[in-house]
This record gives sequence, C-alpha cells and structure tokens, in this order.
Amino acid sequence: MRYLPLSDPDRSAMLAAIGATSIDDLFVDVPKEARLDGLIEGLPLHASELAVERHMTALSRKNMVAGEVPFFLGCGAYRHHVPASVDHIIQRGEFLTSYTPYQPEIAQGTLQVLFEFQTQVARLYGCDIANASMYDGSTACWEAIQMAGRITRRNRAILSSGLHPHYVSVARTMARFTGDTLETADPELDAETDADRLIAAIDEDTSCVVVQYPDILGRIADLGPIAEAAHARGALLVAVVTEPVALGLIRAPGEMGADIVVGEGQSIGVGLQFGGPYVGLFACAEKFVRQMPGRLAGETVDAEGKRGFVLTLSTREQHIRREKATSNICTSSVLCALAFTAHLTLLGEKGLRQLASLNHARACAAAERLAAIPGVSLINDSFFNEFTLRLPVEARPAVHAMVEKGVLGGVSLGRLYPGVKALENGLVVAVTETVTDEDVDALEAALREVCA
Amino acid sequence: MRYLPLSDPDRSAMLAAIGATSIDDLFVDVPKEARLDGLIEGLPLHASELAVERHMTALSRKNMVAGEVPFFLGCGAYRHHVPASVDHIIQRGEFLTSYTPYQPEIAQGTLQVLFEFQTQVARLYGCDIANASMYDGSTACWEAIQMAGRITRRNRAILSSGLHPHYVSVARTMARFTGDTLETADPELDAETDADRLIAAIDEDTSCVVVQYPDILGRIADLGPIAEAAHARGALLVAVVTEPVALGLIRAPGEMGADIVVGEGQSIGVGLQFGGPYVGLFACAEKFVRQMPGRLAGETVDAEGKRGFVLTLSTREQHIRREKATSNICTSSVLCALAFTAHLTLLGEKGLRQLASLNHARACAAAERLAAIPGVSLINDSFFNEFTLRLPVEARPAVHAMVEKGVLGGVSLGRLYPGVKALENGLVVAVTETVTDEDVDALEAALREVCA
Amino acid sequence: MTVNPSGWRPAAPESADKQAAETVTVTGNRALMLEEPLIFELDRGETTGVDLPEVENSGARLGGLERNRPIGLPGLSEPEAVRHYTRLSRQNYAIDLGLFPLGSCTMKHNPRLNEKVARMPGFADVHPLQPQETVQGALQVINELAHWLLDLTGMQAVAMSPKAGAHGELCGLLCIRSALEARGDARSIVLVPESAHGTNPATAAFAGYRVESIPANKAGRVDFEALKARLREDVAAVMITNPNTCGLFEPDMKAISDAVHAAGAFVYCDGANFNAIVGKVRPGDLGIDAMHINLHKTFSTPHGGGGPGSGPVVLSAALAPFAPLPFVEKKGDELVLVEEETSGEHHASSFGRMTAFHGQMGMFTRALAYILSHGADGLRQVAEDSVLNANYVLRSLEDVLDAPFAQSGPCMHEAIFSDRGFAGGVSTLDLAKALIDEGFHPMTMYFPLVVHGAMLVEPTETESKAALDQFIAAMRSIAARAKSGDESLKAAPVFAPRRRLDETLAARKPVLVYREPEQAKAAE
Amino acid sequence: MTVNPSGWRPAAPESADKQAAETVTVTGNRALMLEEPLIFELDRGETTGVDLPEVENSGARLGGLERNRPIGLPGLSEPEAVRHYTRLSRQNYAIDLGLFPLGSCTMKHNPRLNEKVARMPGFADVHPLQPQETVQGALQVINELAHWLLDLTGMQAVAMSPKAGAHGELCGLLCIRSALEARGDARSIVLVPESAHGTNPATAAFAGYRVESIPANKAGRVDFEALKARLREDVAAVMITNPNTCGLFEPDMKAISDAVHAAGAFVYCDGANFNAIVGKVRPGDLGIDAMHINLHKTFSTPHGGGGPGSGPVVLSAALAPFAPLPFVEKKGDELVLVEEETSGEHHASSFGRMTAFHGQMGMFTRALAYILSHGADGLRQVAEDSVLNANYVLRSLEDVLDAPFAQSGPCMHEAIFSDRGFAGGVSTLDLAKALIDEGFHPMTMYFPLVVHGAMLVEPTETESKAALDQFIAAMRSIAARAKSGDESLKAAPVFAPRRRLDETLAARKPVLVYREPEQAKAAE
Ligand SMILES: Cc1ncc(COP(=O)(O)O)c(C=O)c1O
Ligand SMILES: Cc1ncc(COP(=O)(O)O)c(C=O)c1O
Repeated sequence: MRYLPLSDPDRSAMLAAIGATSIDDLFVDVPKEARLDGLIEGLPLHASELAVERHMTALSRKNMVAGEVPFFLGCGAYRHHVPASVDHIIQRGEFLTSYTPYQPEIAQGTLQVLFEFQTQVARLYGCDIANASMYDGSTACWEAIQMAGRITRRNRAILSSGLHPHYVSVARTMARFTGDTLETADPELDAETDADRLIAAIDEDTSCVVVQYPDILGRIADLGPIAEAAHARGALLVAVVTEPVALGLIRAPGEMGADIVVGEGQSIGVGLQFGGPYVGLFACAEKFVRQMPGRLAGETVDAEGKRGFVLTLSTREQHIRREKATSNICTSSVLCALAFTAHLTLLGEKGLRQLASLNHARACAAAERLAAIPGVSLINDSFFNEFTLRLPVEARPAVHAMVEKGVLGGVSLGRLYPGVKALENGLVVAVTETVTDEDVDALEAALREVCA
Repeated sequence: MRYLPLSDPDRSAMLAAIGATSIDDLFVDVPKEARLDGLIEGLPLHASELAVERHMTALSRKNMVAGEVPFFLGCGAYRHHVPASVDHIIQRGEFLTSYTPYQPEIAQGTLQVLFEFQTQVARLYGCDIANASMYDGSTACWEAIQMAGRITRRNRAILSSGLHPHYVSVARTMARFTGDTLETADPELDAETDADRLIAAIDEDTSCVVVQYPDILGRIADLGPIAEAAHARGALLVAVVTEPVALGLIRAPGEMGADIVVGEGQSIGVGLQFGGPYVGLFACAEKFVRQMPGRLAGETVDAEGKRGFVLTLSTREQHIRREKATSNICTSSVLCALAFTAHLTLLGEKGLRQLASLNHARACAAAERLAAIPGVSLINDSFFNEFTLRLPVEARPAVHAMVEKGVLGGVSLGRLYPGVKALENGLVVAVTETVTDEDVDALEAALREVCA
Repeated sequence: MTVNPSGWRPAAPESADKQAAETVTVTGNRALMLEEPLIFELDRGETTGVDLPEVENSGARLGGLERNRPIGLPGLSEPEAVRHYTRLSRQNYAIDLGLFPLGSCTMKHNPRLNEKVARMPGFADVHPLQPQETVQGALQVINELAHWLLDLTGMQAVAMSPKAGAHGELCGLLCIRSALEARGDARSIVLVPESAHGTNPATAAFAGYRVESIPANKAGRVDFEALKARLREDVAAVMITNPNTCGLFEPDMKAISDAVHAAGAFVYCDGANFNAIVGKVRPGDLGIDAMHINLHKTFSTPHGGGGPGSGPVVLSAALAPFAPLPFVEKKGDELVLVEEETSGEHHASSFGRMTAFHGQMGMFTRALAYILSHGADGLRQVAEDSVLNANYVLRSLEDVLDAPFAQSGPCMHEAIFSDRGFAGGVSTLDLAKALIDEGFHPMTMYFPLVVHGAMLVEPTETESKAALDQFIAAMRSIAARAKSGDESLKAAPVFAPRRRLDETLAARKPVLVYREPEQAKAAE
Repeated sequence: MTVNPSGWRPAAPESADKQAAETVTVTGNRALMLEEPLIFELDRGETTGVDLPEVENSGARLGGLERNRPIGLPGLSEPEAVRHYTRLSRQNYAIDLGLFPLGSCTMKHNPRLNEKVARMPGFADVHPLQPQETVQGALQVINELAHWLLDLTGMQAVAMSPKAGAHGELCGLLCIRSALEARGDARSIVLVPESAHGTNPATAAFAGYRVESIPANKAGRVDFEALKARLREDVAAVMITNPNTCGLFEPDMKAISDAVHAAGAFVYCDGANFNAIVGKVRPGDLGIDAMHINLHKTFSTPHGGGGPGSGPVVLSAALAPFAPLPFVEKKGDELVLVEEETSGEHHASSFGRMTAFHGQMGMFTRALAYILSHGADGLRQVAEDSVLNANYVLRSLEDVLDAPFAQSGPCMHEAIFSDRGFAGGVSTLDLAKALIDEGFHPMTMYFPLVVHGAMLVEPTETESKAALDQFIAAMRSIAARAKSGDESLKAAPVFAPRRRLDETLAARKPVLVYREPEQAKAAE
C-alpha cells in the first residue's frame, strides 16, 4: 500500500520492541464484541493510482464544465480567471501540508501571509481590522450577527431582503436555537432595494441590520442612510459582500459606516469547486476586536528583536476560553485565504480596478442586449457584474431548456426562492471577464428561443 | 506587462543613476542602421494570461489525446502511468528554476538527485557507472559510437538492423561529417534478429557493434555471443535500450557483456510530449570514465567533513577542454532525469518488476488475440510489451483507417522505413499497463475491419 | 538510516558554527534562509502582475457609488509575487519536510493524486447552482463518499455539508436538540469531559446549551460513576471523544451510551481520532448517536496551514430525520440534491441549512480518492499502523519521560507524556522548542488539560520506522537535558527563521494590520 | 524596501549566533535545514510507492532472457519519496528564491502559465509518431513559434529540432559544411574568439573541423584586423557571439560578416545572449548565416537544474536548403511534418536528422506561451529592461570593483568585473561564496577567459530595482572586504547547507555511484 511506509519486517520488529505478540494486543481496550476481526463487508480493496484516477475522471466527465460552455451563473459564486501562479503557490508543500501556525518560529510563512491577508481584507472592506478567515460568507454572516448581539447585548436582527437566501437560511437555522429574533423578507423584482423598510424596522431592541452589497439581484444601494439610522438607535450595520471584485469599482462598506463587514472571498483566487471550499472574510472596527471570532495574526518581535508574527488574542478562542469563546471555530480556511491574498497581490490596486471595470463594462453590454429581447426586461437601475432579468416565462424551466442548447444561462430565482410566485420569472445573470462576445451571442439566441 | 517588475519611475530613476538620458543611450554600440526604432511589423502585442491560455487550449484541442482513445503506439516512446507525486516534485521551484549545479554549496539538492540517478541507471543497465543524462536516446547513441571510436581508435561501427531507424539516421548524419564508416541494414519481418550478420561483419577496424534490446520490432536477443565476438576482435558492444521498463523482467545488457549501454529514459517518469523533452541514459564500465561525455556528479566532503556532492571530472568537458572535450554537450536533461529517478524510486525493485510483468502479460494476451485475426500474423517469437504484426494489407493506410474509427492502433513500418516494400505490411503494436481490455477489443475490431 | 545521515560527527563548537557566529550579512539573509519584507513594503504604486485592458466605464451603472478614494492595495509583478510566496513558504515546517507529531491533529501524508483529482475541470470548474442534470458526477462523488462513511462507521445517515470538525459538532448537537424538541423535551445541559477539545464546550454553548464537565479517572478515561451520577433529565447530550484526547480508547463506551440513552439523552462522539480505529471498530456498534469525521485528519485532505477542512457527521436512526439540508438522494438512476424547496416533501423535520451551497466538494473529491486508494484493507492497516507507531514511541520513551497512563496498557494512535521530572524550571515548551532545532515539529503541548505539561505525540501511520527512530533519539537526548535542568533549552530554537517570539507583546499592543510608517506614527 | 527587511540591526556575535554555535543537534538537522540520506540508505528491501498486482508471467515470451539476479533498486513509499525530494529541493538555490545573476545563462522568471500549458493533455499526452491528421495542433505550435523566431531575427528559415544551444551550434555548422560541400569547397578551419563559450570550439571539433582562435581587442571585442588577416580559403566559418560573452555588442558585426562572406566563409552567431537585443536588433540585418536561440534562456523555458533546453537555429537563404529533418511545412490549410520519406521530393539537400522525433515540443509550448504573453512590445521591453538592469549594476559597482570595459561605454545585458585590487589572496571564488551567505546565487566566475578573475553579472529583466539595490549593497560590502584582504571571506559560505566542497578529492578518487558499505569496502 503505497501510502504506508512500514514493511512487515518493520512491523514485527516494532511489535517485539513494544513487547506485543500481535497488533491485537494493542487494541485490548476495545471490547471484543466491538472489534471487527475481518474486513468490512462489501467494500472494495486498495487500488492503484491509475485505477483511482480512471474512476474519478469518469465521474468528473459527468459534469458540465463551466469553462467549456457559455456560462453566466453567479449568486454568491463567481467565475473569474485565476493566474496559474496562484495554484502553484498554494501547492507549495510548506503551505499545503502545514498545520495552523501554533509554533510561530517555524510557521512565519503562514503567519506573515495571514497578516498580509488581514490587511488586504481590512482595506478592501474599508475597516480597521480583519481576521484570518472563516469557513465561508454564509457562516461569517451568522457570526457577525452573533457578534453584534454580544456588542449591543440585543438579539433582534433585521435582514435585508437582498441578502443571499442561503445566508438567510443559515441565520434562520441558528437563530432558532440561540433564541435570536430575525426580521426577514423576500426581495421584490424591482429596481428599489428595501433600505426604507430596513430603516423603518430598526428599534431599541435591534442588534444589527444586515445588508448585502451588491445584493442578491445585483442592485447597489448606498449604505450610508442605513448606517446612520442604525447608529441612531444604538444598532450596528453589518454589510455582506459576496462579490469582492465589485469593491474595485464601488465604495467600501466600511467607508459608508458599516461596523462589521463580512463576505465571501471565493471570487478572488479560489475558483468555483461546486460550492466549496471557499473562504469567509470578516472585518470590523478595531474597538470590537475582543468580540471577534476566528484566528488573528499579529506582529511582534523575537528574542533577537527581529520582527515576526504570531497568532494572538486567543483568549477569545475555544482552545482557551472553551464555552465562553466568541465562536467554536477552529480550522478555518487558510489555504483559500492564501489563494485570495496571492491573487489580490498579483492584481494590486491597479489590476483590481481594471478587472472590476472590465467586468462592469461587459455586464453593461450584455444587459443591454438581453433586455432588448422581446418580453425580457432588466429590473436593475444599478449593478456591477450581475443583474436580474424578468422573463416572459418561468425562469427555472427556461434555465433547463437553455442547458439543452449547451448554455448555462444564469440562476433562476425559482431555484433560490422555491414557491415564491412573484419571483418565478426572475433570472439572475452574471457576466465576468471570462465571458466572450460569442458567449453572449449564444445566451441571447438561447434566451430568445425559450422566451418565444 | 506582468513579468516585468520595473515601473516607469524605476526606469527613469535608474537611467538617471546611470547617467543616461534615454534607453537608446545604452544601445549606442548597435550601429544606427541595425537598430529598430519601432516594433517589428505584423506581430501581435502583449496579451493577458486568459487570452494566451485560450489560444493554447484551442491548439491543444486539435490533437488526438493518447489517454482518450485506445492507444498502442511505441517504437521508442511509451505511454506509462506516471504517479502524480512525480509531477509535483519536478514542479518544486528549487528544482524547476535552478541552473546546472555550478555552486555545490547551494545545489546539493540537484547534485544528490543526480548521484542517485547515476546509480540507478548504472544498476538498471548492469554497468559500473552512468552519467547525469544526455539529450535523448538517439543522441546518446551517437555519443556512444564516438566514445567507442576514441577508446578503440577505430572508426567503423556496425549497426544492428534492429536499431531504431531514427537512431540510425542520426548516426548516419553525423558519420558523414566525422568520416566514420557505418554498416547498416533494414530489418526483416522475421523472428530472427541479425546477430549472425553482426558477428560476421566484425573485423579489426570495427570500433563497436550497436544493438538495440529489445529491438525496433520488439524482438529480444541474447547479447552475450555478440559481446564475445566483438571483444575477441577488440571491438566494443554498445547496447541501446529504448524501453527501460523491460529491464524489470529481462537481463541487463551490462550483464551480457555490453561495454557501453545507452538509451531513452522517457518511459519512466517523463511522458510522451510529442517526442520531447526526453532524457538520454548513458552508462559504461568504470575504466572508460575519462572518455565519457556529459556531466558527472561525484561524492566528496565539505570543509567540516560532511558528505556532499559536486560535478566532477569536468576536464572531459567543453567548458574546460574546449575543442578537446569528449562532447560539446552542456545543458542536458536534468529535470527529466529527476522525473525518471523519482518515478523509479517510487517503483523500486518490486514495483518495476510488477510493472514489467504487467506489461508483458497484457502484451502476450493482446498479441494472441490480434494474431488470431484472419490474415494477420505475429512475427515475434520473443517480445516484452511491443510486437510486430504482418498484416494482409499495407500497414500505413491501415493505421489511418483505424484513426477514422477513433483508434491509435500502432506504428506502421511504412512510416519508419518509407519506400521499403518488404516492410510495408508491418505494424508495431505496444501494449502497456495503461491499455484496458476494452482498448484491445477496440483495436481488434478495427484491425479486423481494415484487414478484411 | 543512521540518526545523523550526513555521516559526520557533531562539530565541536570551535569549528564551523563559530565562524557562522562571527559572520553578519548586510541583507540579513543566511544563504538559503531568506528574509522577506511585507507586500506593502515591496509595493511601488501602480505595479500589477496581470495584463488587463484599461476600459472606460463611461456608461457606468453603479448607482452613483463609484469609489472616491484608493483602496491601498499593493501590487507585485508575477516574478516578485512568486518569489515572495516561495520565500515565505520556506519559513514553514510541513509534513512534506518531516515528522509532524501534533497530537489530535493527525498530520499524515497528503497524496498528490488527490490534488490532481480535485483539479479536474469536471470538479474544480463547476458552479454550485448549475442545474442538477449538469452535475450528476459531482453528486455521485458526494453519494459514494457518504456510503463509505456509513459503512466504515456503521451508522444510519450522514450530513455532508459541515465545513470542519467544530461545524460538525454543531450539526450533531442541532440534530440532538431538534430530536429532543420534536418529543417536546427541552433539555439545557451538555456534559463534556475535562479532557475534551475546546471546540466541544464552545460548540455546546454556540448551540445554546449550558456546559458541565465530567471528571476523568486515574486511567485517563471518563469517570463513568461520576457521569452516571450526573445523568439527570436536564441533560440533553454527553460529548465524548473516543479514542479520547489522551490517546486512549474508552472501554466503557457502550455502557456509557446505554446509560445516556436510559436517561433520555444522546451521545455525541467527537470523531477527530477516528484514524486509530477506522476499519477496526464501527462507532455505530458502540451506541453513539452522532459523530463528526474530520476529512482533513483521518482522510488526509491537506490541512493547508489552518483549513479548509470538512466535517461530515454520521447519525443514528434516532437523529437521521433531523439532518440538515441540502443532501443527496437517489431517485431511480438519477441523483437529486434536496434543497429548501423540496424539504417539505422529503425532509419535514430537517433542522435546516448550515452553510451556503452544499459543503466542501474540493475535500470530498480528495477524501474519496484517498479512500478508494486504500480500500477496506488499506484503511484497516492505517488504523493498525497508526496505533503501532504510537505505541512504539510510547515504549521507546517511557523510561526517560513520565508517561502517566503507560501502566494501564497500550495507547491508541497517540502517546502522552507529562513534564514530571523536568529540573531547573525547564518546561514542556522548552522541550518542544528544542525539537524544532532537531528538525521536527513539536507535539501538541499542554493539551489535554488533565495531564500536567502534557506532550501529546501522534506520529500517524505515514511515518517510517527510520523517521520514528530518529525522532526517538532526539527526544531521548532532549529529555535527558530537561531532567538535568539544562539551561540552554530555554534559548531554543536557535536555528529556526525566528527565535522565540514575544506573544505577550503581541497581545498587549495588538498590531493586526500593516500601517505605512507615517500612519503608524500618527496612530500612536 | 530596506536592504535588511527584518528591520533588525545585525546581531552582535555574542548574541543569537553564539548560542547557535554552541548548539549541536543529534540529528544533524538545524531546524528547517534538514539532512537527507540517499535513497539507498533509506531502502528497506521490498518497499514500493505504487500499488500494482503481482502477475504471473507463466507463458513468458522473453526469449529465455528472464532476469536471474536483482537489479538493486531502492524503493520508497510515497510519503517517504515526497519527503526525500522535498527536503533535497530545499538545499537548492533557484530563481524562485532570489536574484540568480549567472552571466551568459539568462536566469529569468519562469511563468507558471507556461507549465500549465505544457501539461495540457493535447500537448503532454500525444505520441510523436501519431498519424499527422491527429497532431495538427502540435504542428501548429511548432509553426507559430517558427514564425515568431523568423520575424524576431529577420532570417529565412529555422531548424526547430536541436535540443539545446550546443546542439543548435552543431546544426548550424553542419548546414555550413553541407553548403560548402555542395559547392565542392571543402574547408577545414573554424575561427572562434578566445572569449567564446566552450561549446563553440567543442562543437566545431564535433562537426569535424579544426579550431583556431581569434584574439580580443582592448575593448573586449573581436580584433577585426586579426580576424581579417586570418580569413583565408581554408576557413569554413567564423563563430561569433553577439552580444558577446563580455556582455558587449560587436559594433563591427556587419563588416565582419561582409569580410567573412567575401572570403567565401560563413558567419555563425552564438545567440545565447539574444535576450539583450530581442525586438531591438534583427541578427539577419547583421549578415549572419546561422544562429541558435536558447529557448531556455531568452524565451524562459525553465532551466530545470541543467536542462532540458531547446536550441532552434535560424538560417540565412544560403543555408536554408540544408536544414535538418524533420520540419513542418504548410500544404493548403494542412500542416505536414516532412520526414525522411519525403525528403526526396521536398528537401533533397537536407543534411539529415539530428535527433529522434521532432524536437523539444514541451519547450515549444512554453516558449510560445511566453512569446504570446509578451508580444512584440513586451519582448522589446525585455531587451531594454535587461540592458537597463545590467548597466545599473555596472555603474553602481564600478567604483568598488574593477570593470575592465566600463570606460568603453555601456554594456548590454551583462556587467563584467575583474578581481583587480583584491588583497591578501582573496579571489573571485571567495567573493562568490560570500554572496551565497548574503542570500544570492553567485555570478558566473572565471568566464570569459579574457578577463582576469572574471565576474559576469546578468541580472535579467525580471529583477526589480529593490532586488538590484539589495544585491548592490551586498556586493559593495563584500568588495570592500575583498580589497582589505579580509581572511574571513575564505571561510564563506558559512550558512549554506554545506561549506566549501573538496573538488580535488572528488576528481582524484571519483565516487560516481553509491555502493553499499560492504561493496565499498570490498572495492577498496
Ligand atoms: C479532538 C478534536 N475535536 C475537534 C476538533 C475541531 O476540528 P476542526 O478544527 O476541524 O474544527 C479538533 C481539531 O483540532 C480536535 O483535535
Ligand atoms: C554563450 C553560450 N553559448 C552556448 C551555450 C550552450 O547552450 P546550451 O547549454 O543550451 O547547450 C551557452 C549556455 O551555457 C552559452 O552561455
């Protein structure tokens, strides 16, 4: 077995050294009746690399590959071009096969990367500080709501109808058990976001208002007024960003008064991967640092006075504080954070701006062409690289029909909001730099047919 | 431009530091009339990674991929499964982006790898020593002939008709200029190799006899008698191995008396790559070391007495001996040698034996089935993983016809020996561990049809 | 293999290292140990490592929210970026470099085949919201992996979406709480052994429970009597780690489960240590109700410096109905991903969704490739070799280090030692740092809390006897120094990229982001 | 970026390094600097890192030549193998780690995109003897690259099959010899400048020519007068490197070509230094007849520790007909690979085949991706930046190091220095070894032969100003020590995995293969 270095002579020699006569002597603590003497029935035996690769290749070929067809899906996961060097970097064994940096003297690589990552995230979000990553955007969102609760000592959160429905579901699931109250609503196929509803709903029990920017339909609303209204009542504004590339072009939530900004980092460096692993970004004002969940890398000096980095403020964390910890998170998403920071370093201020502009320009062009299809209308006044179309037909079957034509034409709101009649005809279309003019031609043609 | 770190401000600052007013000041030595003031006409400008990747992907899709069809080609390049870890290892930046190890204190990685490689090659070939790699098997073969000439001070070489025709062509090309005489002949579609012809042809002017093992038709002949005959007349035996995996099962040329053993290392670790880069293996008896071409890594100690490795005996080489060097080779094929040694280390004695047995077993099974096709006959009495069929029709069109059916069915002797009528119906079929039963079914069906 | 492969006798201080001591480089580099600045210090304004066109967003439709100030992101050309991260990587220790005996973390070899598989376009370049007919292969991966996990654990159902072990613990407790609520029996307490990993109590609290701890007995196991005494009707669940965090199997596990069930509560098993028993014992046979499996431990998905991981949770029949969404179901020869929409029909009692999308697909493909490579026979061998390696270490060191539970019999996949007998104020930390100089990653220190100055050594099955022998030789030498109160241990490590770092300073004046010198000044 | 990025003042000897000096590890490791045995020392007999079935070769058809004794190949499990090579890799310096100013070698950044492209199945998994209709994409790669090379050099034809620079030199000389023979004019002499790279004379001899050398003038260029004087009818060719190995452009190149042609001979240009002029000068405009291009230099295919490389040769109209087989030709909209068979029709005068198959495809794909990424504008910028970087180094060091040709004007892509002024027996070698401690790969030493104790520095265009400034600071400090005769330089390097190695011993008692201790004994 290729992954097992011990040879049979090794095993015998070691058993002898231990003073055991057989391996079973080492399993004496397992009650006889619980011990399996033989192999588990019905499972295959070990296989060669060639055989395993063949099997996995066969499975992979049963999926339609985004890069091989006209592709327009978004809604929380975006397809961007990731430079080849990013994948090379994350495959360095010293990054790939190391553990959480508990021994800083031999983990400066990971620790400096995390310190750089935290700084990039904080600046991108317009906040003072950021942590070293969470599982993903949806879990980071719930952690932010919890954190707002700890800070305000209130437990009523108001969620924007523009918040990704999966994020809402996660919050709803958790709130049931923590006893938090959540105000939620479904979005409307309308250019207007629900800023007014949110502002109206804020009261003295409100811990936070949670707003996605740009929102699930691609709309971009000013967070300033919401922040003011929240602050006026001692509540916090939690902003959620599912497409960080947008921040190359539009204002950072922190600049507009958001107290906690969380989001999904997937679209920079990570890739689609059928939904995971992704990387949660988490930033806030410095004054809230002790209420923050997750790891934090901090600067210090070593015994010779050389600059170095360590994991710090761990008195917030489960391994020190146990049931009093700010979160139960342990393993987070450091390798994806590395991919994110490496890609963002390659982009830099200039590259991110260019990438964002390119995305927006392509999206604008595509929106115009698609909205020109008879019966199809664009609901957005504003958007970045994703917008919502109202079709003359139900969008969900339309998407399946387009698959028949080899086009992955977008995400139907029917998939995201099952059973919500008012949203049934909504199709969310994302257009990134990876979309070619030919792709848009194909989508337009397909959409015309299914709408005809 | 993503690969160029200098910014325009950098450039100006540096020009100023140099005391130049413009970059052209630094090209003054180039006569005005030879200097291009502008860009070369008709060439595209720089492109994004995405654009380049798209273009190259489009080109790659125009090729039929060996792994995606029933595949039976060999004749000097073999398709074996290479463990994924091998590719990971050769992509370590410290191996991939380092130079020839001229500074041993910071090149012990490459040097130890080469020392291990030399030892593995020497043992595999049954020789005392081996060098640190040549370009490929065909150039190594000519270098061996030259070396034999230097050792024997004779210049008549006898080449077996079983030697790969490309290797023969290379030798013929070079001999024209060095004034060496070569005795060559085309093979015959016959179970017998030309051992007798070779032995008969050896005389007092003969520097060496060159025999491929297994030969171009897949036949395996005992080298002992040829070695004896050669030695009896003061000539050397040069053995050529194009499929090193065979040596897991059959006797090493060195054991049978070969003085110099050279060959192609591609089939262990390297992959097909449309013919290059590959890696030339070169081994011989220790007494000939000073006549050897190429780099040699040797063991020594450092100033503290620690074991270390260096490039040694460089007085043989061009950078020291210039026109008196044993060869003009400089850059050879070290990264491919790394792939070879890493794969061979993963195989080990046991794995290589198993791999060779598996190849032979599959080849035997396939040979039987194909020889059973009406009008088709197997010429080999002996073979390893490659054998030659005599078809009832010309093999070359047959191969093209099989492509129509999506089968890469082998190498026609018509491709290798254009215009040689007697070989026209010969088809060389290689069967490795990567060939499935379904592949053999497909080949058999296709061959039946084209032979019908 | 000799302990000292370079075949050279330890150099006397006056030689080599003396000269090193007297050499100071202007770059701060030491040959291949290279100092690397921060990207912010390398930045030169508009540099970028990509080639993108400058497009004019004339007709911008950004709702008037165009950025009005720079972000402050540094940019590097590709050569600088590749060098930056490569240099940094070289300051890390990793499994690829050597033994990484971090107890409880199962740092085993990560096969590169799995990396290759995870990158197949059919897995890596697929969107989670693609229509299901276009992702049947992906759903099949989830389904095949799920079946392996069920067969290996002997449980009834598995929730695949949890993103790591702690997330899996949460999933398990939420199933338990849902089951209790379903029978109208709200309970408020979760019992957790003192020796439990921090995520156990933290998760219980996160799920809205109060935590009470159960003591351990002399033999390092759960004190069954104390546990039974506490099993009143306010107890919702007992969280037990088995094999436990002392690397010992809980022999009373089945009896404990029965007692817990008799008290109307549920048994959550922390499966982080499943590596010791995979293929040898089915947790389902021990009466547990829920257990998470860290794919990034037992099933070798790379730890990546702190994730991503994956924590599927296997469930008993009693908890199966409450499993979270989404999950994969076979309908004829088609696989369906059951999401919110259909939960009504299929899964009325599911407690809901724990994460966006469907879980850590990239970890599923790796884990499945790993499992298929080992097969049923290989996985059983994994457990046996990991236990053999740990016991070999235990018996090779028990004469020089205090092994509190060594008398009570063999250990499982981890050997635990205490700092008893260390002299002159030498601590577990000092020993750990000295191991760094010897070329090893230290073991887990000061965990579990039930052992004083605990050193928890988990070699895993992917270490050769030669590697263990070298580790043992190093440990014996350091242990001897620790017992003789050798002061110099306090200076360790001396060969690492950094000497010991000042963690107090880091926590007292937290510097969590880089600030350009000017700003930093201003900030003070 | 500060020269010393860790922001720490050089430690006084009594501190840190003192303790390091007094610390000795039993493993011989020093934290992340790990000693690694040979695979033969790690071997334990039947271990393997693959899982293959044991098949019985009952009906073996091996001609009775079954192996009758073991080969003696060590085998490692995958974890051991990955660790072995990873540890060894860490004992190497590389471009990915830092500045690699090895003059004449053009060690520039190797983009990872090119590695990805070369691994596309359509390129990596294609057999060289597949029917041509199944490899049109591969032939198109060769064709597109060929066109770029022709446009960039202004030449008439290109031979793609040579496997490295030296092989390309051979190709060029064989074309020349064929052309001469074709006109019945056998000539026996090839003239080569003293400063030429060793492969030039070696290749001339390999091609059956006698070599005579041409002196250099004070300005480091070919002595044109001496050359003209020697241009008699026995001269077949003159091999000139331009820019030459002193990093200088040959201003008389065109005149030299004319003179050589007038004498009935041909001009071979060694194009190893093409990086300095790509996009700025077309060698074709200088009258040369043949030039090889090292794709592994100018066009960035990774050097890989000593190859593989690729050395296409561009040819003038006079030599084009003699180009080797095979080559790619366009027939309608189909590409054909012209091999032996068809040479009759197409290429009667080809001198034949130089290698099996068709050349270094894996290098072609990388080079083409590199060229397309840069484009015509980027490549010109490459030349300008490489020359700018070299001149920046030259002018920043000429006050502390003797730069023999600095007066005669700017250099091209390389700056050359001599050891003039070094005191106390300090040598170029000592300076080079001290650079290792500073974290840089040394420059090319003692080449070209025309400069005493030559130090040939080629930074390449992929180095940032910050990297150059740090290199310059290190060089200035070492140069000062060299001139003051600082003895300690002779001890350098002190921080590398190994101190200076005994090359004399290695050559006196060559140990080229491992022998098990027993055998080794026996051998003595
Ligand atoms: C015993 C134990 N339980 C739970 C966990 C938490 O798992 P994760 O880090 O994947 O959240 C760990 C891992 O550190 C562990 O060792
Ligand atoms: C000037 C010069 N000519 C020729 C060569 C030989 O090229 P290669 O090593 O690719 O054979 C080199 C490379 O070392 C060189 O620097």
